[in-house]
Amino acid sequence: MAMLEASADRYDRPPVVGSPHDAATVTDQVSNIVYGRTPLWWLGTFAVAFSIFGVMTISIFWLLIKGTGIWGINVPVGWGFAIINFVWWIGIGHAGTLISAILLLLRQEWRTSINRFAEAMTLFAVACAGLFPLLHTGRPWLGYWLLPIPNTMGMWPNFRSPLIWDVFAVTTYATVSALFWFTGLIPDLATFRDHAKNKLARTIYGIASMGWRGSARHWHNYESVYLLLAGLSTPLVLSVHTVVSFDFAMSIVPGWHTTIFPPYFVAGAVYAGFAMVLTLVIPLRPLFKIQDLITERHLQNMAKVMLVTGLIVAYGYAMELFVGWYSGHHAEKFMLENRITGPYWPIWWSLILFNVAIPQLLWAKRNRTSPMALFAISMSINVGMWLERFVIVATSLHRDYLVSSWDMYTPTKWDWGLYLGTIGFFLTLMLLFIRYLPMIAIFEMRTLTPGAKVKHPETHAKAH
Amino acid sequence: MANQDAPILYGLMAELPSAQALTDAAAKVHAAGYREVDAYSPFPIEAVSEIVCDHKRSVMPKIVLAGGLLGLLGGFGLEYWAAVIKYPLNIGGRPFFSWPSFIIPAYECTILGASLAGVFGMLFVNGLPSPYHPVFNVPRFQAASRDGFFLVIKSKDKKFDRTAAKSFLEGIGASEVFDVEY
Amino acid sequence: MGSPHMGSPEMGWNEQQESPREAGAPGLDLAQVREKLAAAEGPEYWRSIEELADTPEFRDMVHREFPRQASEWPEGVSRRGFLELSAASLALAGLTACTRQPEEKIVPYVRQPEELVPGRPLFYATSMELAGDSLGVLVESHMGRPTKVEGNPEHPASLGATDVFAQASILGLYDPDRSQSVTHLERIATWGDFSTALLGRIQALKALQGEGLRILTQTVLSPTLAAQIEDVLARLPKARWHQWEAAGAHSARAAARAAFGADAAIRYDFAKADVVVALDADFLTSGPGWVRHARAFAGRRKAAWKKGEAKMNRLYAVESSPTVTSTQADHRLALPPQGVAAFAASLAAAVGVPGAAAGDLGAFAQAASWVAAVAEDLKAHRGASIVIAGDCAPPELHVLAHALNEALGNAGATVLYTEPVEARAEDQIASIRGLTEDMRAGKVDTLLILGGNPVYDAPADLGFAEALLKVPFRAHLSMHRDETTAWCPWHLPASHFLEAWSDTRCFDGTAAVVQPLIEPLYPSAKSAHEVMALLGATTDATGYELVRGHWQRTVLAGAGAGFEAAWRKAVHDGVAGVGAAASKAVPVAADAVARACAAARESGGGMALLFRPDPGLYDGRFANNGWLQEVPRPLTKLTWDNALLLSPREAEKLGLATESIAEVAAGGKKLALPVWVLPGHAEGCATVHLGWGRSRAGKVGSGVGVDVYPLRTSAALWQAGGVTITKGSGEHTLASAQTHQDIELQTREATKRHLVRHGTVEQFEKNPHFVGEMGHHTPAADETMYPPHAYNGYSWGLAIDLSSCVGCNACVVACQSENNIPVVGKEQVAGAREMHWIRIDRYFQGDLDDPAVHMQPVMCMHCELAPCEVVCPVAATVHGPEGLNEMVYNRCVGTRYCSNNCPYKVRRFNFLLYSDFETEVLRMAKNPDVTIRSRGVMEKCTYCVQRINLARIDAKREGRKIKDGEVVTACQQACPAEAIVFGDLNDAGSEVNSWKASELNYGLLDDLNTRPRTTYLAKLSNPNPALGGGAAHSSGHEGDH
Amino acid sequence: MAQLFSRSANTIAKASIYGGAVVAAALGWLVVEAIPRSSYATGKTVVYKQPVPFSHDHHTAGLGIDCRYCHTSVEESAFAGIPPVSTCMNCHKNIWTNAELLEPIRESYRTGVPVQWRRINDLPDFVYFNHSIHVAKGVSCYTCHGPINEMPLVYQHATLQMEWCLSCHRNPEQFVRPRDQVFNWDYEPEGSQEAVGAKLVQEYQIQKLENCSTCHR
Repeated sequence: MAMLEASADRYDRPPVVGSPHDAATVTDQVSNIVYGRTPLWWLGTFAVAFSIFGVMTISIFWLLIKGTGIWGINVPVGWGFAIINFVWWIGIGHAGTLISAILLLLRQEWRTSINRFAEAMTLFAVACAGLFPLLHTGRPWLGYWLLPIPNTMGMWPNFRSPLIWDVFAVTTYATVSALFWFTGLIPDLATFRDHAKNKLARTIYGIASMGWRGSARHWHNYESVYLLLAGLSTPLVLSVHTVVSFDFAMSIVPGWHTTIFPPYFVAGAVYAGFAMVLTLVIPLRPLFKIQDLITERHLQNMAKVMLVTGLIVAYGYAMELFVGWYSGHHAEKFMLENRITGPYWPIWWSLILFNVAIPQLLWAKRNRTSPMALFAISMSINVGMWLERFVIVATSLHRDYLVSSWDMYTPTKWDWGLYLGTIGFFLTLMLLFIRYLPMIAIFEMRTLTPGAKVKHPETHAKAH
Repeated sequence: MANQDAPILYGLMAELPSAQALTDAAAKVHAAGYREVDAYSPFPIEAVSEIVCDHKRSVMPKIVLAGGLLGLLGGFGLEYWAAVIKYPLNIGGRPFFSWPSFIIPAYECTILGASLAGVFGMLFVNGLPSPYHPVFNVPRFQAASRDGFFLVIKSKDKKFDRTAAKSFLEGIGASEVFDVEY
Repeated sequence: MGSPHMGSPEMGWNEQQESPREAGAPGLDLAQVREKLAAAEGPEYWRSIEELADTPEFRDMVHREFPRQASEWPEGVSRRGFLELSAASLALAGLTACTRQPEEKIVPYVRQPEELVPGRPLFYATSMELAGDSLGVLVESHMGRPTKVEGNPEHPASLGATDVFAQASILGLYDPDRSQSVTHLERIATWGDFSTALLGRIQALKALQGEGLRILTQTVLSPTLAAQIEDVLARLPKARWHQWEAAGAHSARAAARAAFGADAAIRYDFAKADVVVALDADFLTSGPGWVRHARAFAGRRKAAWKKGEAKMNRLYAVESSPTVTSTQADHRLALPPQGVAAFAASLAAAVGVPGAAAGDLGAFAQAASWVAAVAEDLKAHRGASIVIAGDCAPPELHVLAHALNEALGNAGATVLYTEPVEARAEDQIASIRGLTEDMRAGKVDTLLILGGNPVYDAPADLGFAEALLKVPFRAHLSMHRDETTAWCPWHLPASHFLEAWSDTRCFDGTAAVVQPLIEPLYPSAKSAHEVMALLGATTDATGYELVRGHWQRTVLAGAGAGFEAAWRKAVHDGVAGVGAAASKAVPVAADAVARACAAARESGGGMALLFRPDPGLYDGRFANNGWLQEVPRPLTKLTWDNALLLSPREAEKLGLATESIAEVAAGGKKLALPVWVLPGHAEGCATVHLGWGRSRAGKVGSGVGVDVYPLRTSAALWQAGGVTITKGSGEHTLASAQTHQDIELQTREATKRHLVRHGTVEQFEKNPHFVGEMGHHTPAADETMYPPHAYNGYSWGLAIDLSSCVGCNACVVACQSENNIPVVGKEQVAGAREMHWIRIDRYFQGDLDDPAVHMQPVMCMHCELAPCEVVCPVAATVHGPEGLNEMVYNRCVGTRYCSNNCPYKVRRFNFLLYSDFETEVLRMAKNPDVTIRSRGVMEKCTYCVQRINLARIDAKREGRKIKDGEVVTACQQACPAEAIVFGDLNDAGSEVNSWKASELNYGLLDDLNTRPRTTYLAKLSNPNPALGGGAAHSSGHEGDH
Repeated sequence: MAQLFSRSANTIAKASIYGGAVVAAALGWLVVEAIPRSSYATGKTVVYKQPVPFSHDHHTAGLGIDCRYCHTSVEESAFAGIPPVSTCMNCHKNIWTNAELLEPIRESYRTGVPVQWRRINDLPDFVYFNHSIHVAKGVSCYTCHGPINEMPLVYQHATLQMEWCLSCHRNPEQFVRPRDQVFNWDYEPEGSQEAVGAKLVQEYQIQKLENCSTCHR
């Protein structure tokens, strides 16, 4: 990858790395977060997160005992919180891959200090997302029937079903993200192996780093693979949310059956993802005093990305309305009327508020540069994106074609339990990650330090 | 040739003060005709890799391509075999060979295959995992994962002669030169 | 399956006698079951009289909890430990292909009955009685285990069709809450104990010629039972026989006496009637012979599109409380009771009935113009019309109807009068009143209550229960330990009609033998015959001997030496074969009309409260039948509750809304009921249904709904005047199978989407293609990217005639019985999780104060391009080579994606463990040919694939093709109106093809290009131009674009 | 820093990776292939104790009693039929009248309490198999039940798994016989089974029913 050109700034933007920093100081600052003693706030938050995680465990246990009937779903609304949360989580995941892969290809070096963190977020978000499609089935213990495994029934999955596409897309996404993340970790694990305080830690990191020693020959292949992975992840991340959107777009349910879904789902995913990154990063900067590694500029760039993707999403909503009306189809037209004025109108309107209205504040530089404001706006987007999925899933189904089968969907305490539980699960994993692994890609940060700029020796040039 | 009474060496390791110094040193060593050479740095330095690897391109792209193709064919083949040959079922009036639907899983398989080939290929080609390696015998080497830059001329190099190499390395700006024992 | 079984029915009976064994599953060993049940302690129901009498808390709606069945735990499991259940749910994982089979035993017969082929069902003919009417049925028996009731094609009341009650009677047989033993003062006793006690009593009474001995029965149709009773009365002249039928034909009897001075049964021939006027009459789903009536009436509706038949008839409905019948009406007029009476009087006058005086219709717009128009129409169809008054209409309406029919020359043509069918026609109100007074006066020493539940359903003003306590010796024969049981020291468990021999007569007088299918599940259960036999002179003890003996003496006396053959034939066919009762001429007394008109004029104003038998629970006797509790009531779609039905305007006036609590006060009594606003209900009156709020019905039925009998007095059995309705406090959730919110919006959208397409005969004749022109563009068959799959061989399809369907629910319960569909309980229905494979959608159309109502049965459409199949990730629902949309339960993982993608929402999901795998006796009710679905799998209508497969296999074995009509789906078979036809679309000559060939044929939502195999024939109506088209005329063109 | 790991670490590391892969593969094979098809899972060839050790070998191969003498409904019903005790007594009233082994039969005949046999060929409850049509289409007892005529105690001959059913439903020509040979234990096809089978498939109009509702409903 090309970190050779100067990171010294051509524009009046805050620098990517606060000076003065060299390879050593960068290394130590990030490592010390791991070597250092466990901060009290970490213990506190971990305790909270872990107990919420407990709620998830209970909800799952009860679900397996009694069946999906403990949820609010019914006929016509066969999908409820489970699928809403699935789409929400998987969407959040997307920012990570986008930052680490797409920005890498775009040579956006500012990505360097947040990509590791974002990738971890991706991984854990996908883990949460992955729970739901399995658990929402009536007989989860038969989940393996969705995989193409030879069996005594001579049966195979139905490859025409968008749900099978989901299985392939999500498992691939999870695997590739994990590989990408781990590959990035190897050199930093080596750093911990060499510098961690106690022997046990060194051994563990040593095993994990597989004997990495920074050999130029290794770097040679490493860099090439890393770039290729980035190249592969980019179409992958686009495909994943496209496939997720197919779950809806491929059906004939009014409000689902629409071609705008793939692009606007992907945009929505990035939107949600960046919101979540900000939500997590903004408090962490002061807590770990890493403002000079994750700088104002990072926040601003992310704010801009959110603004853009947010506008795409808004455009998506607009198109939905327009096409619904333009189609002239009775059911489509009614679906819109019902979303806006039907029994679930408050949800649709708050979606517009949280997802479209409030994010417009990002136009103002004042807000982009104020962490507090950014935090508030990202929170609004987190909520807004969840509401979007609720609108898509619930309000489309509850009043579809046949008037006689209209009904309402009301989530139960178990719906909420499992949803909140996964948030606890997510935070637990996040906290463990920032405590025990380098949450910033150290070796990539080194490349941004002044000392990393190398002139190609003319001696050598002459030799050829 | 190394004289007999000396301990068996893996090579000589020179520590260099900076990335730039390492690059220049690598260039000089290469110019001097040493080929069994490796450089160690806390972050990738393209120039150094180029020189050390004697300007050979990495094999990784080929491996990744192979993996991708394997995934593509495997995935699509499986779908075709299962849905058309093994157990054809009339599903929603669609044809048995519903290729448009088959594209997506095949596509995902391609990416999966390529990525797996990439990562595990890289580890394999780099001979990892190898938790034990002679260079770790040099206490100072631990800096290589922080801010240290090292250059090693291996003993198996045809031109290798301990004393000559040592002085040569000292000559090209090594702050210090260590023996790397097996 | 049409013809009654092969071989001798008595063999069938004898075979039952030596406890048949089910091969295969050990759980189905009758003997085992019987032992278990006998061993089981009867549920402890006894409370002190005081507590019992303290009824208000039973009636308190607001604090009533849901029936236990409604809990998320399947009934029976609820009491089990947590671990056991988790084990159970893990066991469910076992329903996959790759786990081991549990150990199973095979239990063959010891001596196998000759005509029985293990694994093939047998069919026996018998009859089911219900409140003074009876229906001939064929009962399917698997290895001696009755599993399904079908109509008996050779029985005049059935002609092969059935009703909800007959269909649900199977569940009644296997009701786990049935009484299992004789008890005296709640202690287990024996029949020996009882007969000793009783006979001791009788000895004492002999001296007094039976003075003080009373027998209380419901309406008796059984000639044998009547003879047994008469015999006792003959020997004990001072003994008395009383009858009480809560929802009986009281008005008809009174009217017959008033009009003809004699008792008479009335028989209608709707096939011959061009014009029908229904006065508060629901003749299409209730009243004697309704199944037959529905068939005949529907025949005349089909006439509209079936070429070359008589022309379509016309129905005028004038009524206070909306009836299913009126949904078929070409013109419907909603009037309060006094309005209906006035209308009848005026109509009589207009037609020129001697002595008739027009009533006062001033208060009712339309009514006057109606009288004129209807009178004209009737006069134009003399001898080819019917004026019919319903069982719940007051006597004067019946008298006027008789007079009208006479004046129009219908009497003897479309309306026939015969001798009464019931064994002893009497004024049952007087009868029960007499009994109660005598009891109170201490004149009754010994009272035998043979069936019925008078403590619960006797008129409130009589104070039956309290009077009952004055009787020293009280015995009650009943299937459940019900309210009356609680007031009688002696309880005698009654046998189910499928367990005992008896005989009966149906609406046209045809006699039939009631043949048992199975030995009583609870050995001590006995029939009324056997109880009466205790007092009998003859030595005949068993029901078999009694009935056979009586038939030899009377019904088949003609057969003489040939009796044996005649008897066997009668038992085998299910009908006596001696024909219907002869009709007789009965002139209407001149002054009767005048008196009726006077009565009509006097019928008071003010708010009236109408009592109607419940479409599911009837008079309360079916309260413990889960199928009938959960069957959505035709017009309200309510389940598991009754409510106070009010018209929208009335509700507004009273400040009441659906589900709010209303307080109803009549004759000093007060009740709190939840309100249900029913469009089309007349103003100035409200309707409540009988049969609810049972305190001792059983686990399923106790404490469900509100008991309204306390408001029902002997003076006003069907409508109480001067009622006050006020807003009560609180709310009560009602479980409706069809959401009731935004009813206007629903009406608007339903019309826009042309879900129910309908028009008038006139319209149809002018433009035969008007149905096709309705609705949205339907893609042509070749508008597709994909080459279509070919269906050689059979290609199944189904058609439903909306002009015929009356929405009686027979198909719904038939399907439930045939396909082992579980009951889910109120909570689940309220949560939109009911499991019925067929639902009958009800749409209002037009003005909600006077809407047209349409019924549309909807089940899986078996779409050729099924949206559900494509999205299933595991191919658990796929298309078969014969066009069936196959649902493979054991492959289903339960993603519910198919249901989401089904535009008809006909798929049903087992959100919880709904099927009862626990209760031994209920397992016997299951159809062995259909998989019982467990938790987490999707299910839906299969076109009764088990019947198709059986027919295919038989046909293949005989090397032929399946004949048209050989495969009959359960819904089609049950349908009284022949509104459903099923068959092979590749067979040019098939009935289903001839239906689909009609221009009226359309596919529901076919603009979605799903290519449904189930299609509908648009509903036609035949309005009277003189009445400006009428309700059905505004044939949904509003939404057109 | 000194070496963190010994020399052997390299070998161990590599071995653990390759070893892991091998173990995973082995486990996969066990779970997917070996266990589901094992006689433990299918019950194939397992012999169970019966109330009376009835020997088909003796009665069929030995005495030459026709299958249908006991399994009366095999040609007309889904269920082949297990003989009522009275059938046994037809002969055993007269022979072996006081054999100890037959006491349960005689007792059942006396008391009317039926004998409870252990079911051997047992399909899951969601599978509907019909004997009559298979027999009618020329599928022999042998095809599914194997050499039951030589079994002293009956055991399950086939796996009875879906793939096994399909193997015949997809290629009936490899199994069908002339109708009159269905109950013949010494049947040998005249010519190759393929040839005979193909002809019979034509003649009997045997469909290759692979669709779900053929067996599941």
